[in-house]
Amino acid sequence: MITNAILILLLPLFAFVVQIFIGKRLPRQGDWLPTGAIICSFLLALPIFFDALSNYEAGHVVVQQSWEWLRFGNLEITFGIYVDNLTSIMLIVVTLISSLVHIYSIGYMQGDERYSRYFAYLCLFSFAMLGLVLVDNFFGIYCFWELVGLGSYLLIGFWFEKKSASDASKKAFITNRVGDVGMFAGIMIIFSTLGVFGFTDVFTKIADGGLSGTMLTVTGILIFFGAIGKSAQFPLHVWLPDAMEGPTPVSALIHAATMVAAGVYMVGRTFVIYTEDALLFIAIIGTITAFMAATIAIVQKDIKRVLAYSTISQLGYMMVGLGTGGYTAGLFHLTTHAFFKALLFLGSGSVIHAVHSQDMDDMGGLRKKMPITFWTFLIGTLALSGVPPFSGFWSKDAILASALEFGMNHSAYMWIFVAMLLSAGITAFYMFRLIFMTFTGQAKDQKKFDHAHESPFTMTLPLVVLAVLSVGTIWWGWIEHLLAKPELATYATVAVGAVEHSAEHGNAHLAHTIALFSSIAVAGSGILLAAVVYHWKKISAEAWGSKLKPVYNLLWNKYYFDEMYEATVIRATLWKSRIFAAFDVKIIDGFVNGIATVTSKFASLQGAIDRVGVDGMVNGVARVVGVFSNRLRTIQTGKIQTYILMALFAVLILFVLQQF
Amino acid sequence: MLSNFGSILFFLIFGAVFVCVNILLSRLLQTRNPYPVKLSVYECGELPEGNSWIQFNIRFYVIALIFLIFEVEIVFLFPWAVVFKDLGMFAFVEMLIFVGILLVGLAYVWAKGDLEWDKPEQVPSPELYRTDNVNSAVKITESVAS
Amino acid sequence: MIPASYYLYLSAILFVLGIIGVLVRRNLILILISIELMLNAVNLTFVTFSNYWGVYDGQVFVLFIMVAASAQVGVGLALVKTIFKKKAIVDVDKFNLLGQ
Amino acid sequence: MALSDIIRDNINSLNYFLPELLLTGLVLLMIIADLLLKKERSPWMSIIALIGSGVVLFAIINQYELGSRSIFNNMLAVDEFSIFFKLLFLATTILVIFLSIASVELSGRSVGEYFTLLMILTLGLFLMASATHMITIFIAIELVSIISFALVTYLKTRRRSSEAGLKYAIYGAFSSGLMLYGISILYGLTGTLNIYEIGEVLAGRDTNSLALLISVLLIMAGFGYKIASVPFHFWSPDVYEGAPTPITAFLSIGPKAAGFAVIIRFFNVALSNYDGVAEQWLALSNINWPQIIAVIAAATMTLGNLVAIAQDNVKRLLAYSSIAHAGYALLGVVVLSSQGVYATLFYLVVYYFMNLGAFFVVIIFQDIIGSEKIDDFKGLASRAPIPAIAMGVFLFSLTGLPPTAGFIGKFYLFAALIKAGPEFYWLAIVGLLNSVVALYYYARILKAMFFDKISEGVSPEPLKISPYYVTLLAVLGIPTILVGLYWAPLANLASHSVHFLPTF
Repeated sequence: MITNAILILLLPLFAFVVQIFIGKRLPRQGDWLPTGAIICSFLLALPIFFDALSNYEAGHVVVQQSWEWLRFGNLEITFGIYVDNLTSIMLIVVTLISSLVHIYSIGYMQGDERYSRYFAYLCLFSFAMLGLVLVDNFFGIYCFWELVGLGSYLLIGFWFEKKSASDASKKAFITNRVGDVGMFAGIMIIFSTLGVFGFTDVFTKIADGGLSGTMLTVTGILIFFGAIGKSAQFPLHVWLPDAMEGPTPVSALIHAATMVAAGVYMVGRTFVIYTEDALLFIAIIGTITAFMAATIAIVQKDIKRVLAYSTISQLGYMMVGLGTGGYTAGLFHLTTHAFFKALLFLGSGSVIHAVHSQDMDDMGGLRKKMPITFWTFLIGTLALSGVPPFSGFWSKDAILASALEFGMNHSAYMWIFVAMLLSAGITAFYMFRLIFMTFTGQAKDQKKFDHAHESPFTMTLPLVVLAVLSVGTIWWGWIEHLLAKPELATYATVAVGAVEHSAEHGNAHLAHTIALFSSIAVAGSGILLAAVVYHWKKISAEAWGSKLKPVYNLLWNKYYFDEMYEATVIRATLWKSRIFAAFDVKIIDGFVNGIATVTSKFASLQGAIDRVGVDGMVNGVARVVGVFSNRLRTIQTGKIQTYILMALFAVLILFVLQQF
Repeated sequence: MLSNFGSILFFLIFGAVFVCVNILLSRLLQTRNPYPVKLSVYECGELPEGNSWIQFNIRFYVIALIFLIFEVEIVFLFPWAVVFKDLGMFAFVEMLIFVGILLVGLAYVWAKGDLEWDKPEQVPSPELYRTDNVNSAVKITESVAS
Repeated sequence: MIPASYYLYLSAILFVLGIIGVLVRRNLILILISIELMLNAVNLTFVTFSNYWGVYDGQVFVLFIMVAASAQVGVGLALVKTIFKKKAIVDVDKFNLLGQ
Repeated sequence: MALSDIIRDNINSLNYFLPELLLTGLVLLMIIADLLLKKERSPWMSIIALIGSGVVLFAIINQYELGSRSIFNNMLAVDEFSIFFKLLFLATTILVIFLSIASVELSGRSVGEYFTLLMILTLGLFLMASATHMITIFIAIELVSIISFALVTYLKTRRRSSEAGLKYAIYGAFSSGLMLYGISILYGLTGTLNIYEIGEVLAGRDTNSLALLISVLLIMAGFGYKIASVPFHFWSPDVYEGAPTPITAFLSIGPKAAGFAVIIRFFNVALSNYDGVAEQWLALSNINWPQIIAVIAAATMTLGNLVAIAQDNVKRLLAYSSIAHAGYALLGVVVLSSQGVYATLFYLVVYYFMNLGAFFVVIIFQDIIGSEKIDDFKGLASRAPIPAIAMGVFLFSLTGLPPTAGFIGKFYLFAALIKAGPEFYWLAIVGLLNSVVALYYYARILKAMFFDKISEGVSPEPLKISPYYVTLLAVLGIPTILVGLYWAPLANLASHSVHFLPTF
């Protein structure tokens, strides 16, 4: 098993290294190498998965082994592999979806001028994600966390000639960094108080009371910040829709199995450190995210953007699941969502590939042209909308039940359940809006319609596989055991809060029943409404849009988040950088050149202020350093006697300094 | 009684006074009749030729450097020689090795030809001669001849 | 008996003179000589202290300093010679091909 | 001690002195061989040097089994500390021999003397690493200095080379003068030249702290000159630029590391008391020398990095960068703990790989394109990808980015500094800021190589890089990465090597 685990990690790394250096010279530009590597990883992950499956009591650990990595004094940092049930299912999800995306990309990226490099990046990304789920300590998770960030940066900005793509990649990277700062701080708190990095060590020490109370809450929230960034939670969700600029298979990978899943996975992995308050925080953030993103998705015209906002929304669901104590529910949804969201993205990629447009106004009636795509896409949509018996229904239902149960126990937070229910209805509505606008009805752009055709085999095969996995029945019976909540009783002190959520089992059964029926009801009404508006056209969307102009505008502009950041954060940074630049130029030059030159410098200072852009701060510092540097280099006159004199002078200064 | 420094001071003063008095005396007693030949540099009766700041043959430097290096090693030999009897065999062997290493160095210099004189003569660059002193010397010679 | 401090004063004066020589002289040969002056000032101090403490390692050190100094000067002069052979200058200020 | 005891000790010491004796023998052999081998460009000299180095290597490793001992009546110490440095020096020498064989720059000259001088220099470094007496410290430093002068000027025909050598010689002689004066004052204060005895006397008696300060400052002039720390660094950019590049590479590692060996030994033994329980030294009460070194370290890092930014010549840039790295390595000396010393040792090894590597890439490009200017490096990545990528690795490591060895090295240094307490937090901050500045100028080289277009009029066709070069690059580059990922063995070696006589 340990060999398997290591190979799973190393194969993609090896493929990446080979591919990035000599990929271009390999036959077929080496696309088979990363694809083969990741498929091998998948095959190697299967035994691990079955091992977990065959003994699925909670807390079962398949593989755990660590090696000394760094020793410093009596501080010892180990690096190791830790595979439990959660990891085993994540391994399957990541490797399987990654394999399918690789296969799909062979068709999709055919003819791109950086074809081989694309596969290298894809492989790097998969490697990072696999490392993230395999590693056994906080330090390692942080390293791979950053590596995932790097991979996403490379892939989102893959077509970096497009300004929007390179901007999007930067945005994703920077936004993620904001969250990472919090996560880093959290890890540092853990390390400084407990002195260990390993998950098991940390959990045991926390259970022994090494870290508790408010401090633990703060730590948990800080670590969750990382997940806010990576899993695109409110308010750092802005990067995800823009990340659609990357190639579509990349979107599928990022949105389904790798990057955004990382945040949820981490919350699941570190579930036991969250106190009641921290979990509540997670639930609230999740609710806001889920509802907000769902509403935005209603008005989007770009097929990929709809899916992007639905991803954000579903991630919110997962967070709510985890935050309300539904550990199993949240991670179950992560798993099912991974498959049907990958399916939807790849399906949309297939559509885009056919019509060469992402705008739904250019589509329509594609059902006949692309039957496989349509049927698989429909299955994905049904799953996402929460229609039984598709997978999304079961997992979403579990989350709703968890939220309702939470609301029953803490009536002040009943609104969480209500908001989630509402979002479920909205989800069904916008997804069927998408179906109706894209696949049924009349073709809106005849030329593009004529051009459209079913995608090649490499692209449809993954769709079919994913569609099969999106049928809910295959998840029955084992997933709740595999993803059983960690034995919180062993972590006595922390668990007090967490256990409370689910302690009153009396409500559980009732909650489940209510959730089951209400979710079917809202999904049905959502679909119905979508059919009325977009299929039978009984209600004009445009008319309602203009009637509710302010709401429409608000949604169309995504709650003005980008503008708000523009106005506050970015503007403030700019402003600050201007002040700094002005300060630097003035003080330093004044100091160096004396008062005589101040007037002339003032003119150039004003010029400098004008020129200062976003990089103002950086440039300012660079300029100051440059000035220093140029001044300092002049002391190296090349004359030996000057050197000696200066050395003597410096000794004198040292001497005088020591006298104080 | 004079201290140690007092006697030194006495000698210093005495020496200074002695020199000064003699110079003063010759000043007072001499007759003055300067002419060019008398002012020219005395070089054993030869006509002075060129500047004294000419470049010596480069061999002088090489030999001087080699001499400097080897000569200075005597500072190790001397203290050894003083206590040689007490130190015995070990120190003797040690010193043999030391001298042996020096000999290897000497052999190296020798074999590399740095002790040879019969190498092609370095031609001193002409501008070194072109100084005022040379001209004045030439003038002096002319005036003597006339 | 002359007190040890007098020797130290003398050696300090010599040392400073050596430093000044290194700093103000323009002729390379004279700079090398000034450095020798510094080293000899050090020698004087060592001998003085050796005498003061009644141990001999200071004097041994002097011997080594003499040898090392001569080696150093040997290499220094050889370098001056190489440069002089190419271009007849001994003025340090002219040696500024390198710098900044 | 009776005279016979002294002589017996000397005789017994010979066994422990085997590596140095072998090296001396090798030098003599090479001098004779140089005379006998008439052909000027004979490869035999380098072969003899390499074989000899191999023999010496075995002798050094054998010293681990002999155990620690003070030899020649406390003149030298054979301990793990010195063995570690000897290994480092020998590794440097061996690689520099390989680099020299490859260097076109040196190909016009007779190489016999060159390799001989290189081996003598190595002998000097060995002595520096083990010297425990002021006389041996002085002799070792002089031996290294004088040979360095000669090697720097080895390209007699190049005026820059001889000019650099002359400056080096004057500066060296001057600073050794200062150092000697400092030693003489210390001798006057303590009446002994043995550093252990100096330590005992200073700890036991209340000495004039002003005189002590002057003497330490002057001694630091000599040591600082060897490691090229501010304010005794002035020679180094000129010398590094003027010297043949393999020698520059050697000077930037060998004498520098040796300088650290001497500094650590001298300051920790003579000017501090060891507290065995805390694995920590305490500086003498009447001189706060950690403070002096801290100031020197901060100034060295800052000046080296700042001035490097303005350089256009890669060799000169690396010269300034190696000044800055001396500043980093000094951080470990400042904290006075065995952890600090260990961090410094570790850093020196790491520095060995990355710095030699960077210089080697410069040698390659210099040989092929005949220039060391950053502007002429433009677009080299497409013409010669392997050296360019290797350069990237070395520069990343020099900057201290993960996952390279440089990162780990810096990590240890800063960790030791932080662990020493809030007294030196400012120094850690200065160090971190400097790392950021360093990124800027290292990135300039990378930018020129990887992102800039090839200059007009330069043919874009790929350059031929011989497999010999590639092998050497791999020898230097792979450890740079490998140590960045798995450094436990090296760290163990370094922590093992902290032990020096006789405090442990």
